[in-house]
Amino acid sequence: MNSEQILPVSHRDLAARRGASPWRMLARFRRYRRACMSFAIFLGIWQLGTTGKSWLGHPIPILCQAPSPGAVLAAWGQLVLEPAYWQSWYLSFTRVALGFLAAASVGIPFGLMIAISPLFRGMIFPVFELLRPIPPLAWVPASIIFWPTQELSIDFVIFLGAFYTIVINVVGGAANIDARLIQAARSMGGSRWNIFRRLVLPGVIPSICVGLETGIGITWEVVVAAEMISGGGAGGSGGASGGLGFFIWNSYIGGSYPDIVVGMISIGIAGYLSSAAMRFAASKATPWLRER
Amino acid sequence: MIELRNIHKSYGVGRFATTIIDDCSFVLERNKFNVIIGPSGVGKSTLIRLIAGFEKPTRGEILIDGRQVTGPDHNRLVVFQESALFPWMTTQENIHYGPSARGERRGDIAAKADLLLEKVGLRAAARRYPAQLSGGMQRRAELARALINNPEIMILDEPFRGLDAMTRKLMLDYYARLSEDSPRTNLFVTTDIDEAIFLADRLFVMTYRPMKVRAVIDVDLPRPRSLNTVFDDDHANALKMEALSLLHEEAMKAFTSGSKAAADFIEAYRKRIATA
Amino acid sequence: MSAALNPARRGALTIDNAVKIYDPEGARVLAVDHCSLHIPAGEICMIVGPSGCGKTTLLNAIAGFHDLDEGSIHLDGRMLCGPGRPKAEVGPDRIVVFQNGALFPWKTNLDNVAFGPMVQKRLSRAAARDKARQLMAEAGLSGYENSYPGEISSGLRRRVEIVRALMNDPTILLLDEPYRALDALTKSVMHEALLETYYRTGITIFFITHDLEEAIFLGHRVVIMTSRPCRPKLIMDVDIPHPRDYTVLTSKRFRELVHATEAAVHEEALKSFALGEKEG
Amino acid sequence: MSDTALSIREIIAHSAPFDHLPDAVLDRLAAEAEEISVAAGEAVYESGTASDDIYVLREGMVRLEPSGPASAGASSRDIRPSDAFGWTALSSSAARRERAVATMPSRLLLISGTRFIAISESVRAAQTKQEVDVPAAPLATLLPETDTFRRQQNVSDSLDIFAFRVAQWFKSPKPYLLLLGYALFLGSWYLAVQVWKLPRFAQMPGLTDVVQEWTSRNPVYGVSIFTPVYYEHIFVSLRRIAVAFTCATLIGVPVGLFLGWSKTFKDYVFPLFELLRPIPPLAWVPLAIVMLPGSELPVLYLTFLASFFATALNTMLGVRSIDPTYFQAANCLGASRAQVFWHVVVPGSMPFIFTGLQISMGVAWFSLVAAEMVSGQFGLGYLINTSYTTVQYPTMVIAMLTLGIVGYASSALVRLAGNWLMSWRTRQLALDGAR
Repeated sequence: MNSEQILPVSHRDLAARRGASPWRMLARFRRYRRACMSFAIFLGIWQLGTTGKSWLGHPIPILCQAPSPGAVLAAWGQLVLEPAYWQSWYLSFTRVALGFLAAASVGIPFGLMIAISPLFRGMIFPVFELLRPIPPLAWVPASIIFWPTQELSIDFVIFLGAFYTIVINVVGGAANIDARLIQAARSMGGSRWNIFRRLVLPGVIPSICVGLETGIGITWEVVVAAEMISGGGAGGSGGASGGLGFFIWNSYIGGSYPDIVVGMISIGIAGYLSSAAMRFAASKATPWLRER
Repeated sequence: MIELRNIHKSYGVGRFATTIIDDCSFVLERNKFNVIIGPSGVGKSTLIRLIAGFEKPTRGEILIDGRQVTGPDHNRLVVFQESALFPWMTTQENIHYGPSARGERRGDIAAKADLLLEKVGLRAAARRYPAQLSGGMQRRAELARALINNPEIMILDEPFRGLDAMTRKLMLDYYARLSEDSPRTNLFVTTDIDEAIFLADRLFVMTYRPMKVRAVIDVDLPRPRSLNTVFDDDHANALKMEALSLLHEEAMKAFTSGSKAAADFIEAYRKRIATA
Repeated sequence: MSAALNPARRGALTIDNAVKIYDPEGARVLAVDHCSLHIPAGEICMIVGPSGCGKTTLLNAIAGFHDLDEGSIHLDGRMLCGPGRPKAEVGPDRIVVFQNGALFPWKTNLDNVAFGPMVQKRLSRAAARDKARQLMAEAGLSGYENSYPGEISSGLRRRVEIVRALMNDPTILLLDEPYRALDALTKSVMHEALLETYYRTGITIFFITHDLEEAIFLGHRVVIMTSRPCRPKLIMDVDIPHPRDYTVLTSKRFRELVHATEAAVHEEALKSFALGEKEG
Repeated sequence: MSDTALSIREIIAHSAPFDHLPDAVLDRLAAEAEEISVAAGEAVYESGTASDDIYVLREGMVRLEPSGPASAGASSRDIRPSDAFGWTALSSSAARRERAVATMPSRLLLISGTRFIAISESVRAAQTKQEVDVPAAPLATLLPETDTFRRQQNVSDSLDIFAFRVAQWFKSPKPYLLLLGYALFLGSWYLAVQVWKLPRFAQMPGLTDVVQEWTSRNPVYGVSIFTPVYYEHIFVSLRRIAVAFTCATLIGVPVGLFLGWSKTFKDYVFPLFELLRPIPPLAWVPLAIVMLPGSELPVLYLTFLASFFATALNTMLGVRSIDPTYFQAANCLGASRAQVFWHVVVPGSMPFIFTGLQISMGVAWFSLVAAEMVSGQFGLGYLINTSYTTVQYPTMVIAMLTLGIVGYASSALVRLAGNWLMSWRTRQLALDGAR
């Protein structure tokens, strides 16, 4: 007898009449309709505000400076054709990837060492906690001095951005592994290395994934600012070679405002894609968390 | 044979010290089913951790066949109150863990595991993760994981408490049959009097705080016992009543001292006089 | 026990052929199948059934959390839900005590108990707190007014929750396995506390449990439900005289009653065991 | 008190339910206890009689034989010296259910129940301030194990706890490892830059340069703890954070609460929210400069934006985290929708709101620094940037370290506000720790 009950005849039409499953469809459709409506309103306000001078006679204080959605779309149309646009995508992505992979490959073992050896934790963790409150972007000038090339200095700042988050999550994850599991394993004869390999590591994986997902979000915020500051704002010594952040700053200096908005939206999409990729990897790495 | 000689266990230092167990001594014979019963929050789980070797007693010693207990050992395995299955391993991997951690050959581990899976009726759930099993199934998986190591002493800390009453009855019957066909020393902690009388050869009733042995009752009911017939004869009920009256007194102490001691007891007493 | 059995004049509950169909992802599972039950006023009615058999669905329908697809429920003649109105209106005349407890952890015990009348604006804040203090003292919980639910033991929390329910003077008390998470000894003390409250107030109690012995010890009547879809399979009167105390557990009559119902319950438990029901 | 009273007091003090009584009560009880002796086979009390007395056995042996309707077949129980008996009948029901008979000549102490009540009441009234706390929770190493964590925990207790914790801390190896860690870090900084002059480290400012600059009366580059300009920068940054953070909280929390609480609001607002959230706040810098007049507003807007999204999202998660049974319980008790909002949704999501506020404080500092670097006039970010461009590297490091300290202080402030506001949670966590 499978778990799905075979309905006696009198109830089958009863269930159909109530339209159980279509009811859920209706709710989903209503949500889409409302979402489209809110987008429409948002675009409407944006369009009206930015082209206010010609329509309403007097300009709206803040919005009138901003480019109108139409202008942004047009700019994006042209930009898509230019290779320079895609090159800045590529550069930003490589920088994020480099900095993020470095942060992960250094951060995860570092976090595990802190979680496992009390000596290491006693000595290194206080220094780590001392440096953590300093925002990563405060390191940009210092890293420009320290690292030989512009590229490396940006990568270092990106590394820092993700490193703190990953370490904190790994340490947190290792801390709340249930002590009883380790006791059970020890009493069944598990050696320290065996317990680390088969208990601590798998136990920490979920929080590592959380750390990676938030980490990559932060790297996108850092790369934009780092490219802006080192490429544009901080005296532009030699100018960093491209990247979305630099592209935005450049369009600002060049005065083509619609390109700024295009740059912003592109970074938004890039950030979303990388977080989605991380979430997908996380669900693959933790099959036991998926319910039956 | 486990022997405890006036064990004392307290946590905290100086003014903040709390004595959990105070000169508690008793002896558990080999291949006997020993049950410990007492009010909750009284230190039974602490006693389990001492015998299993996870903690050291402040004073006194625990000897197993004459040898001092130093640390955990695969001959003394514990089944905890909440499930301690490894969430990231499937049921089968959980069961395989003990022998493979001790380096036994993969071939006979698999053989032993299949036999046990069949015995606990979890063959269909071998590939599933603990989160996808029902409470009863998790308990059976945990029993299988312990039994594959063939421990001399099985320690169970209120293992069926989280289950609903019916599954608990099925599991009780089930574990009684399981330990009948492969006798080993059992140390079973519970707060449920029926579980205690049904399973026990020897029943230790513990005092409230600090914990020591209040009374030892020999449950000499014939074996094999079945759950619905065991409470028919008067002898079983007499044993139950004896333990129950002791326990009720300890429970009242736990209850009164759990709520500001004498003050609350006076409150209850005055209310009795008012309504009598 | 003077205040024992004054015949309560309200709290008679009638359920006739209630039907409830769940629809998880379109699976259209029948949870309650033509269940009819009448509970006279002032009775402790115990509902016993295997896990996941739809007992809680019935309770949710009475309380008004879920609707019924068919059938109706009346309380003292008044229709809670029925053909015209599939979903009963949630109200303080039917208070639910939940399985894992629902005391607001961010309010002190006193504010929890005083919450009902204060929110319904029946009493001013001060009056509600005074009445709450008096009710808690009556239930032997004086001294816990200012602590938070998180600080007291689970047994005490459960008693505070029942006082919070009684504070609104409900017509019927709906208990959903309130003592499931407690250990056996605290449970026996809780049973005495509940019986004592019943002798004081004489309120009708609709009590869902898995534990047959708890049902027979507490109840006037025990209703044994089939596994899913749930419908009353066996209704038995418990003729042990009230007031009862823990010595009843070992009395001969108690054992006979347990035997009479054990086979039926066991059979249902095996069926839901086979269904692989995940405990609720 | 005569010595017999003393020895009686000793016996009473060890048998329940007297073992947790304050000394004052024990003394007066001992004085009033009556000693009676009973021959072998003589009954102390019959079953069914009114139970008003509590007996404590001094010597000999008493057997309790249960008799009465419902206890057929129950066995009797022996009382050993220094055990009290007869008191359980007191608290469960009026009439006694057992018959107590001495099996050998024994001497008993008789304490009348009503006298025991009167004495305890008077003593209890006299000392309501000093709580009678009975330690019951196991495993509490540091916290005093009181079964309930009294709000009136007097100050001396908490000072003792603090002193106790500090003493424990010093005994453990932690402080020495900490110092070793700091020494290693600072040492290597000093050696790498000033002594060995490693290739990359040469131009970096040395440890001693920074410390001297930071603490000197008249610093080389004009910024040290004694110069007012240092505090001006800190003040400007703090003011910006304060303004932006408060606005983000005042707007973010309500938006978050409504996002979690009402479906329609969520359907309209959440898609837009999710569209704008992935855009890194700092990508708004150029647009903010273009759109907003002056140099102060863009910086404020950027800091506001970062913490707004963090606060709103965590508040929404907070509302979703509330167990639905609380809503059902509140409805059951007759609460209207608005009352449910104020009494369940707001307090219930508090824990998540405060986690959100801590994250939003961190993110606020993150964006403030960048915004100040790019377009600010004053502030620590600006100071870092200008000291970099004018090659005043020690000042740059001073500004970075100050940022760290001020950042840490502000999130600590938010944490403290959280703990203070949610006393129910902090005590529960304390007890969970102790359990």
